[in-house]
Amino acid sequence: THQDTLRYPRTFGLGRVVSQEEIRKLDIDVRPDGLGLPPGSGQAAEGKLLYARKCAVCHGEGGVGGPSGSLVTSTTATAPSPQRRTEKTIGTYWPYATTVFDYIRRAMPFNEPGSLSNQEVYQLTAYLLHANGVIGEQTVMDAESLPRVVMPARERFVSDDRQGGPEIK
Amino acid sequence: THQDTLRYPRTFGLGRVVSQEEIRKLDIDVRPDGLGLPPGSGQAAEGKLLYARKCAVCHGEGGVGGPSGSLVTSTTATAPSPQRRTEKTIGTYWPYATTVFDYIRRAMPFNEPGSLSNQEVYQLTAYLLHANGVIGEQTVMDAESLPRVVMPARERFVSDDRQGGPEIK
Amino acid sequence: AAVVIVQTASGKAVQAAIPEAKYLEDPTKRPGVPPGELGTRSSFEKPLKKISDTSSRTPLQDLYGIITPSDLHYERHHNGVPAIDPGTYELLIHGMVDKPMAFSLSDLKRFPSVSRICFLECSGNYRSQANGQIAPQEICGLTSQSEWIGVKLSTLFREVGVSPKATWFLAEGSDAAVMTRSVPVSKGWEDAVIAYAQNGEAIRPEQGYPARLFLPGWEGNASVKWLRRIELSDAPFMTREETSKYTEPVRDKYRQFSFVMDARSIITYPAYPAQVQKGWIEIRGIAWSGRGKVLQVEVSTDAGKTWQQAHLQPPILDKAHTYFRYLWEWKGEETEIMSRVTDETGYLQPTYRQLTEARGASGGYHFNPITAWWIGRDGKVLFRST
Amino acid sequence: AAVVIVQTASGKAVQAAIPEAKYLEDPTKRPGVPPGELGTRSSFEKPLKKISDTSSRTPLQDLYGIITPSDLHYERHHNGVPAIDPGTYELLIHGMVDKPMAFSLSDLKRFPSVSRICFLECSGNYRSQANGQIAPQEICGLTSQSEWIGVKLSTLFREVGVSPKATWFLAEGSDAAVMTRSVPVSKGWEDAVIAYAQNGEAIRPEQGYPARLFLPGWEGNASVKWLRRIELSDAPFMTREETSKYTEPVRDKYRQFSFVMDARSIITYPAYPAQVQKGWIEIRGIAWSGRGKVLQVEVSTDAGKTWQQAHLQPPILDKAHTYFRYLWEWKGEETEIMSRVTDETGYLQPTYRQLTEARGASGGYHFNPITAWWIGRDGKVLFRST
Ligand code: HEC
Ligand code: HEC
Ligand SMILES: [Ca+2]
Ligand SMILES: [Ca+2]
Ligand SMILES: [Ca+2]
Ligand SMILES: [Ca+2]
Ligand SMILES: [Ca+2]
Ligand SMILES: [Ca+2]
Ligand SMILES: [Co+2]
Ligand SMILES: [Co+2]
Repeated sequence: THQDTLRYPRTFGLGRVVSQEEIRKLDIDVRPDGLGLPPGSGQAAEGKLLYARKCAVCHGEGGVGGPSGSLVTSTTATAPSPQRRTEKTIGTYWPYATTVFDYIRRAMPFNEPGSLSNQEVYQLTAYLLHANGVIGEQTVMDAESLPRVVMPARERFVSDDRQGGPEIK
Repeated sequence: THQDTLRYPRTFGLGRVVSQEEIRKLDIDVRPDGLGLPPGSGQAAEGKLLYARKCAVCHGEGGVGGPSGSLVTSTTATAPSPQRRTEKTIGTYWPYATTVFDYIRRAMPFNEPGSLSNQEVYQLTAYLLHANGVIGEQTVMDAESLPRVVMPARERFVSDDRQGGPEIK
Repeated sequence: AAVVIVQTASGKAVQAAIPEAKYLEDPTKRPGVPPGELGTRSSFEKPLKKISDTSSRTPLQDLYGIITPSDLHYERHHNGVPAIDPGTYELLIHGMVDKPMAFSLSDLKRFPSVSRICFLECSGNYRSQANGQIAPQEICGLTSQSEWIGVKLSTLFREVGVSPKATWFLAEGSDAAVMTRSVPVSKGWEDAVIAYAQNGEAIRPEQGYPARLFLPGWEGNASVKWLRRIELSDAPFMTREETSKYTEPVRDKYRQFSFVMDARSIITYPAYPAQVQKGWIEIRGIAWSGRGKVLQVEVSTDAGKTWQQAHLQPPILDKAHTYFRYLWEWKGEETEIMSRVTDETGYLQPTYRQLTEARGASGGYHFNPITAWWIGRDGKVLFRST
Repeated sequence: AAVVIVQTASGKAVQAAIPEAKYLEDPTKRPGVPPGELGTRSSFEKPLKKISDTSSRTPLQDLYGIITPSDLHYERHHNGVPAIDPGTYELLIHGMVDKPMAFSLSDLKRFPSVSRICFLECSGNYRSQANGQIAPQEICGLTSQSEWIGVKLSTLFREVGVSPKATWFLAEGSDAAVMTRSVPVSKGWEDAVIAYAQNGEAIRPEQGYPARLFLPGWEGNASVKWLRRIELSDAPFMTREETSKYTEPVRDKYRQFSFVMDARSIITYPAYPAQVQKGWIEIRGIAWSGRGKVLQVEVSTDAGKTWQQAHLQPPILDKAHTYFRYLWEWKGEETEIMSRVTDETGYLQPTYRQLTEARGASGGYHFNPITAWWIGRDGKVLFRST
């Protein structure tokens, strides 16, 4: 198959070049360094209202419990409600705050993905970070501040270093 | 995979031994030497009537023409009816007369396979061999005589002797 | 008509209410269809076999790679597909054996098994058309490839104690044609399989459910489907299929028992009815031989004047369709492209002219000529005989 | 309920009038179903995936050989199967490239192609059950194998001019989860494929129609389905899937980007819910490794005290399910049978205990322990942890 690549022309002349404007429409990802964060900002109080309206039905009141699992670290983990994944909440298992923004914007609410405005996503992000005890109630989340939030779980994440061979790891 | 076979036990103890009586029910084939031919006999005249009733609709009146192709060598091959495979009839292309019996018994009539009695099959075989000019009108076809019929095409059949390699043959 | 976009049974309820246009507009904005017990084919894809009264042909021009989806495997049968109850099914082996025996389907499955990816081809697999408007499916769509799984016939031969004097066996189906073929016992000892599975699951009804004979590399008809009986013998039975049919005129003789499928290749892209554009084209196709592995495939883009090596896509398996590819820059000139295979015995796929000259016949079974595709200045692709 | 024996659409008219019992009685006495445009599955065979809200599992215990029928390929998705119009579909490649470009499906198909038979496995592929009543499908049915065909991602990388400084790329799907994963660029240059075909035909909707990323040997989730966008970057994106999910606790750490699937094997016969009889049993199963080829599979029939070499069924392909078989005479004693694979890097599949000790965790992603089958005196087969 190497031989094939060697015979390849410089270009096959297929596909089309796309403009930055076109790219912008699809380019919704956010990196830990903040690349990709849109304008806008939000605080926990605004997010709390939104959360109660759009999220609590699946993720529980205050982010604890709910059929789709907790999002918030809970000290009442022994409560009888179906609190799936209480040990793996944003507060205990998420290494980057930017991921909260990125994921909510692309995938939530589950039944209406892609329906939130950037402003709403900032608000919900602020709410969930605050509820998890990561930021203060008044802290404003925006393209500047969000990448600077240090998450509790961050230091526990390591990259796989296995290379095959006999070792069980 | 050889290694497997070496480790095989003498028997796997699967399957069941069957009696000759059971075998007889399925063992319907007929070999060129007559092995497998059942008791019974037939002549062309009887077969002619049967043929008209059960076969002519598909293979044409007298075995020529018909939607499923001629069975009888025809001197009127240029007739306008759809005479498919006129060049490959029983008279010109079949090397063994026993095959006529075997095939009709197992597969014809096409819409009611397996419905003919052995007697009927002998009669139809006699009719088709006679119509193709291979046997006389009065010749009786039975387990003795049928294997002795020498077919015109017999000498033209050769076994494939190709073994691979560059030759185009 | 609106395209049906509901893709799994369990998803029907979910999606039925949503108008199609809305749905296709932005699939990221609406939950999709939940997981199902059986996957589906996209409603935008409709690969179909081409049927006649007695056969259906694999749409080679629509396929990629070497596995044929089981529901697109070609069919050739002589009085339809029978329905057979696997619970009462038995395979009888008798004749020149120590112990005539019957094996149930579950017996067959309990024996040591074997699996191989292998083509199956009908020996009647060639057609042409004067106006060139003929697709690979119609030219030679009576070939398909599956992974076949079953018990080696040799394992059953040991079990029943086949006589050393047995030289042929009769294989008989339980279809309405009660299909029968005589097969040399040597093939039974060598690599014949009683196959009960195909591409992972039970053999499909059209391919012989619940069990069939499978003779690697040999003409499809001899791999008797819906197998009910094997009789060991010291002579061939001269059934109608191996005398009146599946024999071919060669000069003044009729050639019989020409079991092995000769090497063949065909370019499946570009091919009629595709229309190509100027620029780089990856010529793709399949090549195979009943005599072993494909050694090489050559492609000509100048009507057979010069030939170049095509790339063979691994795995290159014994008696198996092998995928080949050749990168070509088409500058828009009228030309003919074609492929020819060489198998590991050194056999080189002949032209139509070479074949008809060698046999003194212009068709019949086991006809495997090089097929050419004429390409017009407008990119139209038409079949051309060689 | 009467079994439906009508087996092809076109045959319905033919057979509908015949009472079933009559039909099955002697299939040689009545014409069968004529050829059809699409083949059928026998009405006696009902292999099904086992579904949950977010997945469906391949019925490994019902299958033979190495190819998974496409409609039995496991599913795992995060918000359902989207419906995508192949006519408007485009794959965008941008970020650290010379020329951001979009490729239509027909563009992708026109590039040089590549094909390989390869497993795809979800990294969450392990479950156990205390009472032992759990079939291979439920234990590790989140693995399947297909022939995948597409264009090498490296070919597209050359076309857009990927910057030498790019180290990661984001792959994004157009499902309702807008699934995203970060993948090292080196994998893109090495063997990543943008696949548009599976087992001969277009990829099925459940597997990413019309095109998906395919990363040979890597955890299924990273092979993003319904791929719409690739962004080249100099850092990973740390998406939710590669942080909150698809990471596993290892002692006091969370292991991330553990892409490669460790070697695993499982005996698929005999396995719960089968019941065996005394005598010869062919132990069968599949073994594979994301790190290369299967080197050997060993089988123990005495609860792990001694191990014997199983036979590997060719072809033994790179990063592919490999079928193994071991012939065993069961004399009726209570015992445990199990298999363990060694891959070509020398990695030997661990026991459950070894794994939990090494990781300090009793589950999580990438959990590939040896699974044992306890066999009772009555022939009952139950799962046992190792
Ligand atoms: C209809 C149910 C539903 C609603 C409403 C919903 N979610 Fe979710 N959410 C889910 C499900 C199901 C998942 C898991 C998805 C998966 O794993 O693929 C999830 C996952 C998440 C996660 C990731 C959890 C983790 O630990 O990985 C976050 C964060 C989240 N939702 C936030 C929200 C927010 C914010 C809202 C409201 C704007 C919301 N969800 C509304 C069902 C819902
Ligand atoms: C309903 C249509 C039909 C009827 C009725 C019918 N046949 Fe046929 N016959 C066929 C077809 C179709 C074939 C070809 C089958 C095949 O090739 O598999 C055939 C083939 C044959 C052949 C083999 C021809 C060859 O050259 O190979 C013989 C002999 C034959 N029929 C004899 C008979 C006889 C005798 C009867 C009456 C008892 C009969 N047929 C009734 C349709 C019919
Ligand atoms: Ca284009
Ligand atoms: Ca971006
Ligand atoms: Ca038995
Ligand atoms: Ca006999
Ligand atoms: Ca056939
Ligand atoms: Ca997956
Ligand atoms: Co032949
Ligand atoms: Co992982």
